[in-house]
Amino acid sequence: MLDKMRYFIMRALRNMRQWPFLCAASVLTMAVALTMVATFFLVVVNVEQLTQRWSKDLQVVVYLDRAPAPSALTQMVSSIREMAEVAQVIHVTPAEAMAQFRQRLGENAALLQGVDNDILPGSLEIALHAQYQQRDGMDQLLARLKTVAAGHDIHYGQDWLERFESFVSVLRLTGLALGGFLLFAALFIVSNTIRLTFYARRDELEIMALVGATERFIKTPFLLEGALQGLFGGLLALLALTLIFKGILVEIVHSLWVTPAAFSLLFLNGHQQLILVFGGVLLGVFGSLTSLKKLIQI
Amino acid sequence: MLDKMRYFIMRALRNMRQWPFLCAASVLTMAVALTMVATFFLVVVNVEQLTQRWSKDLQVVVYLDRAPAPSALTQMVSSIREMAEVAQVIHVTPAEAMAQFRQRLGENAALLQGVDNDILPGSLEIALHAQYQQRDGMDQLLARLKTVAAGHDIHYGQDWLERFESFVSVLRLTGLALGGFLLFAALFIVSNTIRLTFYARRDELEIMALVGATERFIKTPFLLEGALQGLFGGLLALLALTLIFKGILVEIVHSLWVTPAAFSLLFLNGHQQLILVFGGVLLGVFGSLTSLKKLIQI
Amino acid sequence: MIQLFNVTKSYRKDSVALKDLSLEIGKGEFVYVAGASGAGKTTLLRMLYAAEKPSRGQILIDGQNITRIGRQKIPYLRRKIGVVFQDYKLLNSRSVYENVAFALEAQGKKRYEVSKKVYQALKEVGLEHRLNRTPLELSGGEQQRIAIARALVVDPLILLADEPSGNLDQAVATEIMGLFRRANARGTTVVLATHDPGLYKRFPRRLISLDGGQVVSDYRPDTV
Amino acid sequence: MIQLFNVTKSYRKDSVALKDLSLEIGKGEFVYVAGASGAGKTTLLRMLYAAEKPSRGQILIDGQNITRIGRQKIPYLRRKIGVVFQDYKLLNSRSVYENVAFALEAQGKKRYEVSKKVYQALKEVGLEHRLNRTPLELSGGEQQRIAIARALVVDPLILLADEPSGNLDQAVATEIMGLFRRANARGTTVVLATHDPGLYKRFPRRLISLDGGQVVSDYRPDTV
Ligand SMILES: Nc1ncnc2c1ncn2[C@@H]1O[C@H](COP(=O)(O)OP(=O)(O)OP(=O)(O)O)[C@@H](O)[C@H]1O
Ligand SMILES: Nc1ncnc2c1ncn2[C@@H]1O[C@H](COP(=O)(O)OP(=O)(O)OP(=O)(O)O)[C@@H](O)[C@H]1O
Ligand SMILES: [Mg+2]
Ligand SMILES: [Mg+2]
Repeated sequence: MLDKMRYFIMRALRNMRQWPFLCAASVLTMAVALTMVATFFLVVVNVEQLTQRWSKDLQVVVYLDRAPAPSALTQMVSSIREMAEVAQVIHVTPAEAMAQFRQRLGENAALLQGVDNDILPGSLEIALHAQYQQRDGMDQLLARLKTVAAGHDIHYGQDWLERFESFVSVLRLTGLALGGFLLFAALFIVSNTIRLTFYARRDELEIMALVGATERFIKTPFLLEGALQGLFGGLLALLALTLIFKGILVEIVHSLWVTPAAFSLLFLNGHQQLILVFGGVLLGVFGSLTSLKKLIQI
Repeated sequence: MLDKMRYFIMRALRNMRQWPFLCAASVLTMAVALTMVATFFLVVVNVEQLTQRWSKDLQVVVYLDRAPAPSALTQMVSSIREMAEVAQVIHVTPAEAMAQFRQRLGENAALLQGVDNDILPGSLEIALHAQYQQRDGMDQLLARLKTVAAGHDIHYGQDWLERFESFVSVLRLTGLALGGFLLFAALFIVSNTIRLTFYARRDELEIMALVGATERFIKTPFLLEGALQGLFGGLLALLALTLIFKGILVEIVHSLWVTPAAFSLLFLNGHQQLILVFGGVLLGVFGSLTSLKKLIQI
Repeated sequence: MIQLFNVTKSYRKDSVALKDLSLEIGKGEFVYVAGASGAGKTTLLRMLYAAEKPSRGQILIDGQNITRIGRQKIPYLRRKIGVVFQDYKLLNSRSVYENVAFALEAQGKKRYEVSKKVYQALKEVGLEHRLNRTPLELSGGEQQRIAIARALVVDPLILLADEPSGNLDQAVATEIMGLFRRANARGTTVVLATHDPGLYKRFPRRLISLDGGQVVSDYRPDTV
Repeated sequence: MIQLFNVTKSYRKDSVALKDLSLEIGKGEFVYVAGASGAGKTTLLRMLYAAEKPSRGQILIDGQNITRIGRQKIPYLRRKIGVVFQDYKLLNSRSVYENVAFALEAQGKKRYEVSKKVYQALKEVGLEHRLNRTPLELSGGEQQRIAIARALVVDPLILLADEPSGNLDQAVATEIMGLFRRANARGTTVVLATHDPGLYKRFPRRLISLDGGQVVSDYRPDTV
């Protein structure tokens, strides 16, 4: 068994040495396809990370247009606190609101000089538990808030969130479609390359069958070859991905945000890197298999 | 001559019919590569369009902290107008500034009620000629402005512009690198596929040479075949690109901006579409050529 | 060893390559199959190593009905049979050594065993000094002898040789016939297709003559 | 027509296929090149159609020194020469018709001319009914005859035939020899490599015998 395995591996290696350009074609094709799929995966993962980060900031604000009586306010706050979705309620007084506003204006804050501190309404900033930070079910919460804080303005980043969510879903769909297409294309090209290889060696396959080789004996080295090429392809893809990540993605993000330190991009974790390389092996084996199926019928 | 051409075309077509899967492999590889390059081109073109649009809004603002005397103001405005870079100078009075500020606050405008109309400083909004809307040379202009409008605050979107410009340059570089890599990969794969095809038909090439066919006679149908496959690949890429554009890019932009009508995405113009298809033909011919070079030496 | 019952083979509707052929070849026999070009000699041999299925009729090899066996069993049938193909079927990208070793490796033989046997087989056909060449670097007759070495190296139960001396001069052909006869003496059943009357005149054995896919004579010389 | 001056050919350093060969074959001659397997017959022919360059010496074909001509001129040399290759060199993926037509198309002949000539050539070798088959659907002898038809269809100035009857029975071989003799009568110079003594005994012509790459005899029968 071991002896046979060594024989198979030797034959696979010899074939690869004998047809270096065929081998390179398969490896490169797989590497390109895997790199593209993985790059897209990285982009989607990082955009999703961003969404989650932004979702954390999602909160509902009740503007207290007419300052309520302190007792009414306390009761309102405590009944809001009791709601399951609510993590925290912070009361922002008009003075605090003004301070925040001033901060937000930054350089232009000077133009607020002389403005009455009471001019801005107070508000209740309601932070939600993580699992409720999404649009589904938000309507219910809003309805309940409306009864509790009747007469006051209730705001939350609905518009912005809706837009961003639809963006992410389009991105995910694109990723799925494009990734699927690329993988399919890679499989097609790899399988064709290997089929061509077989075609170029059809006499070898025929003669093997004629001198009494079993199908398994004929096929195994080719499958091994496919697996090896896939392994190389996967490793090459990992290398290319690292370069693309370090050289391009990180650069783009740095050039867009001033403080990239706050937002560190995710790379594939060890597990995912393994999946990438293993995906190459699978691609190679599957490509060989589909080509082998039709070829041996002597 | 015409008779010969017909013979060559017939042979090329027959070959393609005889080896449909080889033909499909080449066509698909080229289509995938071209589609990717073109997609990237579209993204870069559209981002650049966006940059230009944004650059149009680039203007220098001089905040008139202490309202100058009308005569001083008129003189300041006219001397600024004389500068070569300046297209237009608009004087915004404190009342107008307040109105704009109110508009920008939108829903929160109510909180400006009771605020004095004179509280905001007046300003001079200086629009620049298109060719000066960039960071280079801006320092000079600023220095000159500083002497003219001494004592007033001068602002312009430097930070933002710098960041965005570096983003665009990274994107362009990425596009160049990735596009180059993809084209190279496509050329490699196509040339390999065709080389494999030749290898599978090496007996044919050998026998042709042995019965007295000239090199040109042997090569021409293969070059034609490459060109035809490239043509199909290019057309397929154009189709795929249209689908990607309509189905994905436009969707993404729609989901990100509320008013996409104002910003219509660019697709390839007729000229560029021709270049894409012709690029396919070139790819096919070049792929064939590189493979043919080594093969015929009998 | 080999039995054919009413075997008919037609590759196409309109033409018949073998017509209602019945034949029995015993264990250890040495048989010539003669006939003009296109008589059906190669077709007959191809059916014996299951490269072709008969359109009608049954074929028994070593008691096994090979018209009924599954695809997976064919390799095991072929291991009993050494074949010298009319067009040699050598691998041009492999060395002479590898070409011959191939047949043994395909049957799962051990490495040390392979190298010993290959060398011996090449020596018997007089080409042990061509070990490292590829078939394309050999003359036509040398290629034919490599094909013969490959068929003999596996010590087959049955040897099928299709025109094995077509590219050999008389001296070498005589040597090769000696090899076949020695294999025959060791118990191998030999079936030799040829159109060369000189061959069976010099080494008279049972002679089955085909014409148009039918047996026209089956002659056994008294001397054997 | 064909002149060789001190031609030596060694494929490898250690072995010589042809040794200091000088030879002259006149226009319209019919010559056998005989010799054992590996004597150098194929090597000699290969050099005549410029598939191989001599290691030393000069070769003149029709007054042209082919050891000196450029790669681009070789096709035009080959158009004067019809070759029957020892291993046929047929295209297995093309029909019989296409295989023969190939030689004419490669020389840029017109379509109507091609079809007429191909049909006639196939008829002469007795295979006009195999027009649409591929070579793999033919017997060994039939393939050989297609190769012969392809060599003759171009009406060559010189015909080089390498073992053209190796897979043919005597009746067909006689017919083929008739074709060669007719071509010879029309003015074609014929060089026929063979190891079959029967052939030149039945059709005696000038006989050049090779052994180990050297001419060991050059015999002209009185009758011709
Ligand atoms: N694969 C095939 N498809 C169709 N017809 C075939 C095929 N193989 C052989 N034939 C036909 O069957 C007949 C017998 O062929 P076969 O090869 O058995 O002849 P043979 O006796 O070996 O002849 P030769 O001495 O020329 O090799 C021939 O007429 C041939 O054309
Ligand atoms: N491409 C090659 N490389 C190395 N050696 C070769 C090559 N071709 C032929 N030879 C050697 O040259 C010698 C002469 O070969 P050639 O093919 O001319 O013989 P031949 O007379 O045609 O024999 P046959 O009757 O067997 O065809 C042989 O020993 C052969 O091994
Ligand atoms: Mg036969
Ligand atoms: Mg020879």
